[in-house]
Amino acid sequence: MIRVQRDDFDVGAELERLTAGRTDLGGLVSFIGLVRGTEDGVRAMTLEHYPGMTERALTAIAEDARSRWPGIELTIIHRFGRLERGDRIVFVAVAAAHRAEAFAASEFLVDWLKTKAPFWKLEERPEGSQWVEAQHEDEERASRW
Amino acid sequence: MIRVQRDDFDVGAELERLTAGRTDLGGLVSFIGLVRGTEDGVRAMTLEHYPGMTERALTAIAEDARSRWPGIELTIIHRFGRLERGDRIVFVAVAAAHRAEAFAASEFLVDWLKTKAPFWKLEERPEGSQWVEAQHEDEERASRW
Amino acid sequence: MKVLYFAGLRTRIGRGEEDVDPPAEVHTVGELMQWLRDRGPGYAAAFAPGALVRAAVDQDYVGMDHSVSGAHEIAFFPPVTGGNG
Amino acid sequence: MKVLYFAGLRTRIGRGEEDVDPPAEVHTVGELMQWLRDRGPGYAAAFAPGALVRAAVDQDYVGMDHSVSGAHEIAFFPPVTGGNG
Repeated sequence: MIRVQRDDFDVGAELERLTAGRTDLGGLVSFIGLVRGTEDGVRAMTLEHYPGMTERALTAIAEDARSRWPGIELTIIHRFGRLERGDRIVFVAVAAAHRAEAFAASEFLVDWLKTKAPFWKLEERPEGSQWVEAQHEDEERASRW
Repeated sequence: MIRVQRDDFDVGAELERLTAGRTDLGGLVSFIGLVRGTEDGVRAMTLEHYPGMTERALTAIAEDARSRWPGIELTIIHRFGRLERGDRIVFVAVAAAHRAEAFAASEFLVDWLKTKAPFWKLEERPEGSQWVEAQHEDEERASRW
Repeated sequence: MKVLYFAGLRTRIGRGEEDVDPPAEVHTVGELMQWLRDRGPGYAAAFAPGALVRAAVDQDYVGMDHSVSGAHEIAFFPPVTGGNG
Repeated sequence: MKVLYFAGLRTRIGRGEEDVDPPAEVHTVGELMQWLRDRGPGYAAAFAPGALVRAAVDQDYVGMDHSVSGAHEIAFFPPVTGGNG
């Protein structure tokens, strides 16, 4: 399941939903990305996205993951709008028969989200708002796949 | 936090607890191991453990993880007793400043649990109860670290 | 032709969306970007040489040599910074 | 000397724990295992040559050549099968 939304989500409920009705799943890996407080005083940010393209891109990558690791169940939730320090930004969960697949598929999805999902962060800094620049390291991690 | 217990646990609450009071954590990875139904009719199992040694061994590996990835927060919960298909067996969660550490540390802990935590599975099969034999593949995964 | 701008490009240009009617010699995304650059100082800053600009045509990522012919919407934006951790 | 058995070893031997008093020439975990093997058919099956047996002395994993001298509790068990997935 793919969701792009302003609201927060219930992690426990999402994990329950992911495995509901399946008894062949032995491993469930989830990733939650949080707004991290930094030393230079960022306390909040606003996430802008490209409505329509976001859902389209997330659906495509979910299908890619399902073809690489057949039989997995997955959920991706990405929030947009204003978020404060400690808030959840993104949730990726993968359930698979075995843990190795669940770990690999969830890392794949998280790396991919960082480099390909059309979201942009505007940080609120003491000196004013500032757009975050992409990290070269993230491109490198995504190129592993 | 390390817990060895008969009862189930609340995943959402455990994840909240892990990051409470910290604002420098950007990534939170969790693993849940479930009792997997198999084609040969296993519907339940009993997990035996070595009380005392289990807690001691889990505490030692938690300290090892904290020294390899300084600054992480982690939770390990391992259940024992009778568990049915679909039940949660084990929970590992790691929160870190960056996602790469959170993924690496949680995989390390899960691999280690499979090969070093003193638990043994007795499966209930149509033809009677049977102790599960260790998988060579798990030893290989753990030897990566 | 509908053009969308996101994040820092939107901020610099001062709008998120507009309809444009480029001349016939604008065939590719890169040519469209060069043509937009002359529309004002905000555009010039957004599309300055060396600026990291990515593009999508009809919601698919494309390279700068991709055709704009028949496109419904063309988007320009910086490298993405979603996810977290 | 307290000896503990877990999982398949406990099932074969028929008990999870006992106090034993091995002779003075039993110095190592491996020698203790060989001595236990002669206590009955259940022990012989549990400690059969080729059986995968692991040991812990005072709750630390040890090899078969580890000393049993001064040990509080010695445990024997098959390779572990915890976790899941």
